[in-house]
Amino acid sequence: MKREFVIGSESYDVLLNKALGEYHLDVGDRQLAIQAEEIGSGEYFIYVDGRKQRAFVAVDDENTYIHMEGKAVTIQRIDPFEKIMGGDGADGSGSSLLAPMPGTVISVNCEPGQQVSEGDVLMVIESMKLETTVAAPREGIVEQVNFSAGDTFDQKALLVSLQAEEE
Amino acid sequence: MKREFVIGSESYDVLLNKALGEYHLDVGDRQLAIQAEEIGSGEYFIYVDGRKQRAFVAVDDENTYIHMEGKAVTIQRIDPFEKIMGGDGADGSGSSLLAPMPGTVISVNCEPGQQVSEGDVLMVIESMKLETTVAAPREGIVEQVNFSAGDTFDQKALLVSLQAEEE
Amino acid sequence: MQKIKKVLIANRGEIALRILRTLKAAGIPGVVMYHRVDRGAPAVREAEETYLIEGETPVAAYLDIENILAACRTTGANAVHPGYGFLAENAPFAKALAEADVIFIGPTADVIELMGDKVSARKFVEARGFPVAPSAIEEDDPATFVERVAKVGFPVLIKPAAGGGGKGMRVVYDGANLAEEVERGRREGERYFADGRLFAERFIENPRHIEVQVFGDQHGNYVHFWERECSIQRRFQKIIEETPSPALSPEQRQEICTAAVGIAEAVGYQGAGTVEFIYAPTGEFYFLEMNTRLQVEHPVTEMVTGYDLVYEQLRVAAGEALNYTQADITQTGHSIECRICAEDADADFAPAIGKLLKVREPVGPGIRVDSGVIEGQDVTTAFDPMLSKLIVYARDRQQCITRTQQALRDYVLLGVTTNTAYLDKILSHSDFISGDVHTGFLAEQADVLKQNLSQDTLDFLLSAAALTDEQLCNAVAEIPELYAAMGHWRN
Amino acid sequence: MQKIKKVLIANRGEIALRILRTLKAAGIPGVVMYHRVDRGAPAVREAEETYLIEGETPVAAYLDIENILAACRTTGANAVHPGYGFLAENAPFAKALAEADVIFIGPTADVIELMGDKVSARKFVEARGFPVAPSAIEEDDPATFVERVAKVGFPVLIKPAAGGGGKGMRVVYDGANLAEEVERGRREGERYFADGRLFAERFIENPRHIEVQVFGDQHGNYVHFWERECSIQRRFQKIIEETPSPALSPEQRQEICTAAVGIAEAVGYQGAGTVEFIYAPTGEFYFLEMNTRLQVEHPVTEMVTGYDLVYEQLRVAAGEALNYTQADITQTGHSIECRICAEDADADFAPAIGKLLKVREPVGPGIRVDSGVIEGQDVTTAFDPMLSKLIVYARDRQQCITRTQQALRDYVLLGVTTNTAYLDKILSHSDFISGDVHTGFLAEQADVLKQNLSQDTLDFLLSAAALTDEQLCNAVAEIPELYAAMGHWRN
Repeated sequence: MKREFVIGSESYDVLLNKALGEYHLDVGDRQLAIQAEEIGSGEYFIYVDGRKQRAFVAVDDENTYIHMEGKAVTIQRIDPFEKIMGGDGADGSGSSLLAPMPGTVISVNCEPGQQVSEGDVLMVIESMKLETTVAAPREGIVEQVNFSAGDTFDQKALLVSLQAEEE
Repeated sequence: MKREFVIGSESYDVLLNKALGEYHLDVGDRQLAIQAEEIGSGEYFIYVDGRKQRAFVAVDDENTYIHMEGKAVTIQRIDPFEKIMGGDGADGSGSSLLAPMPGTVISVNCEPGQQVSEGDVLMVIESMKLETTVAAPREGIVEQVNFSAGDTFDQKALLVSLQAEEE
Repeated sequence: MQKIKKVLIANRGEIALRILRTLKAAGIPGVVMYHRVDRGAPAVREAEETYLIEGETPVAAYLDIENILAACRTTGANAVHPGYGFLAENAPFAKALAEADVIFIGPTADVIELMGDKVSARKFVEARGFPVAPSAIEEDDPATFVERVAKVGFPVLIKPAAGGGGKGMRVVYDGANLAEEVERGRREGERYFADGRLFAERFIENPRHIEVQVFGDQHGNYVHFWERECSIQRRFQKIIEETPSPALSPEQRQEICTAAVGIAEAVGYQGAGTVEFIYAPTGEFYFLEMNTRLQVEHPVTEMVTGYDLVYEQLRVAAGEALNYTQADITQTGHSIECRICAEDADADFAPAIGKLLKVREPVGPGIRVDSGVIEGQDVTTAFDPMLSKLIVYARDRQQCITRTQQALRDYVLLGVTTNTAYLDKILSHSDFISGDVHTGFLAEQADVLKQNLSQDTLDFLLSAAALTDEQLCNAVAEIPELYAAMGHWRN
Repeated sequence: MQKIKKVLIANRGEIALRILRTLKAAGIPGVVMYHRVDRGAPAVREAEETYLIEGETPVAAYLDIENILAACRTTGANAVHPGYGFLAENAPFAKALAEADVIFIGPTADVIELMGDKVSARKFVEARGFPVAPSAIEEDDPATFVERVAKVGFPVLIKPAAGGGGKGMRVVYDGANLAEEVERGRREGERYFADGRLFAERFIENPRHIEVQVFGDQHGNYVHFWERECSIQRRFQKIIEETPSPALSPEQRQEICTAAVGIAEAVGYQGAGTVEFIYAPTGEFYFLEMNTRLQVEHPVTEMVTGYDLVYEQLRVAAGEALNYTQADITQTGHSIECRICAEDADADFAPAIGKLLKVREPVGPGIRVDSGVIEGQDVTTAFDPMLSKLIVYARDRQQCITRTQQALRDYVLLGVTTNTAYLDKILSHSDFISGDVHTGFLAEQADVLKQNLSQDTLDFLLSAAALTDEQLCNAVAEIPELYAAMGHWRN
């Protein structure tokens, strides 16, 4: 069974097998003999090729959060099958600029139909007292501007979109 | 619905009612308007006639353990119905002496068939480095002696029994 | 403490709980006021009495003076502890309480007003002979401000006169776009503080930020509780503080602490206050500002002196005299505080949000955690990203550093990205260990302080993620054992 | 610390974890050995390396010297920390380690042997001019022992020469059944320590137990870390300890501490040791015994001096010289330790067992918890009933008492009966608050220290029990709302 795990900007494809009651994980061209022993609620001993680490693990719909060797790491879980079926629609196509977290619009610096170049400031937003500029990720024409100065928005709200590129 | 709650050597009969979504507890001749709000895992605000206390509560098969107002109290739950049906058999009838906790027998001071008086030492046991004497709760004849000096026993083991009293 | 019958805590988060703890231990009734978003917060749970407040936003609720006056009337609280932030340094608030016959646990409104304005504070301090850095004040003569700023000498730091927390501050390295920068600073001052007046002073390269905890009572007694070094800052905000400062010789320590007490005495300071100094690599120090409240970093002072500063605040507010002299206040051992923030240090400290799925605080000799959050709590953008403070004590600085690192590694916070690993990295840095830091240290060393994962760690992480992925494990388990064995055997 | 490469912790419970914490913070690899019943214990979870031991009983496993030698060979540990209890004061063990070229973190076997025997220890100390109480030693002339005991004067305390922990001790108030009591004491000594030799000394009425923490290195340096007062005892075992002692004047403190260092120097003591004294209401003090190990109550000393005594033990064992002098060791503030035990104080301290269904440790300024248990753990009779230690620091004794009380109230331990509420009662007692206690205080005040529940508390408890009783609530919920409303309406 395959999974794609994403840590920061790096993506890792792994394959989990179980044979004779033992788990193996294929990472790249290496195969690891792995095992987990739950020693408390969300607390594990993880064994990799016989070596042991203690880990605290919490899971939500999207991510697995692991505290191990004194630090916490967030791992995004992607089911390769779902990825193929669902596409990445609104996200990552370079056409839609989504709010990274809830906040307020400070200023709108573009309007629908406007031609913009990569790096042009389209909007200035404030979240948790920090100002961030929303810049054009590529050259294109502004399609939608969904907020005005002073508006508040939620996480993942579509702030600005560019017209789809002609293929 | 009735319950008998036992705290230490005291027993309390209570009656719980629910009307119009509100709980009432009859304790003796008083009726309390009560409410519980779970604010965390095993953590509650308990309201009695409008006043509030925070409580931590844990429950096992037999007891309810409550930490409130800075101290922990153990409350034994008795279903009055079960009590009538089951009787209290081995326990409390004054005929069977059960081990209060696991331990070791130091000495046996009686034998089956022996006539004993109230307070006679039947056995000396040791649990957690403390010596305790097991004394006859009433006058009677020793029925069974289940352990010898040096034996270890579990909690609630029947150490010594007296013949049932003639009614 | 006769005069104080009941204290309203007009704050939230870790500081509300920290104040409540002192009240509880002292047997003084405390009331925790809270906005509904803080309903499940630790201080609200621990409080024997609570008071719900409302506002257009959660922050607005805590900033509403009327809310607090109403809370006092309803609960019978005759004293208010403002904590830090919110209304802690708000003179009209202190006045409003005085008029309502409620004790404000802090200095008088006059002193808040005088020291709250950077310009007036600086003038006051300078006039009494305490050291201040070369500077220019806009309102002395707005027309010549840009010119006078240029005369202060470059690099120069321009900041809003009403500012705080690093907001709207800018360093200008030469005269080329000075006018433009001044204009920008004014706009930011207006936006953040509704006050566009500016203030400029010589920017000391590689300065340290050293502050002194002072205390005064209503009877003319003034003492200091030694210094704190707060040079480890990101975006002009402190994230690691310690005491004693590794930079000071005993003579310098005495000198800077004596200056601070002198300033406290000059303003007739009552309660807990902090005099902040800029400390140059060459050993000179200059008055920066005075914070007329309890500081976030006050616990390190408590660790090395043994005093409970909140308790001492209560005593002073109740009109009692300090029952110790300067000689009683000894500085023993070393203490470090780390601010645990919901932020991604590797992404330019972007604030992080989410639900705290697992929280496990470090414990052990010398470890104290002042936390405002618990497991299950949502971390939102409604408030500051600081979740808790880790305060560590040890006999000497080296031991304190290693203890703090171990505590950071033992601090489990899952579900929200925090800066614990980043703080650990800072404490591992050889310049930090040798005490050779300045306020620009984190920016300068940004690359060195980035996280990295070894191949080995990565293997463990991927394994843990796979084995705790229920869906994945279930799917794998569905392969019949025999078939799986054959597959294995065929390899 | 060059000489120490890896430390085996030959103990369990809270002390194993406490030692591990110091090792981790110091970056020294540690190995936790454990019997399978301790498999889920905190120290075993926290350890990077563990070693499973076996034995006829769990206690026997920890007492088996061969187990420990094997653990050192297998793991490569070149030093052993024995904690307290088990093999901590066992001279053959110290010898066996020395022969295996493993560092014993404690004094030399000779010193353990000399001071481990109450009789030889006392003779040694008396011969060097330190104060000891009038006494009689059986083996000096067994035939005349009873006669000589009578001459010591009544009341007289008879105890096994090899004893400890209050076991087999008896006070005889007159000569009537003296011979019989001597005989009983001998039998108990044989049973508990396989050694029937007895020792008798004048029983001081209402004495206090005051002890002094001493330290020596391998280079002839000796210091003390001030005293601890340990008079609050139940069944001859300490349950509350504090420092400074409220009984001593500065002169007396100096005198008793100086005597203790003198004794440490006389025996050539290395590492951490404790000299125990009996302190009479009249101000005299007498040598009681020397404990050649770390004490359970060592944390109160750490709190007021700032030193990590386990770390200092490691340094001395590694052959390093003390890097401080007596003048560096200051006593600042006050500290109290409470031993949290699984026992029913209202039922003559009967040990309690069960599963810890909920554990929530107190936190806050000045609070330290050294615990050996976690939620979900079974408390059995396999080991000592002490679950954890609550150690509290504050600037003065009064504040320390109230902080400790609040911490006891905040300490949630459900599923097993503990003594937290009893400890709280002791701290509330006016005699404790005024410092007017002695080793018989708890027995004398037993009635006053019993728990009681107010009607109001009872109402809340019964309500909480009813509303968290799922079966009960479900049964009640089955009554249709309408019918219930009618019933209500008909009332």
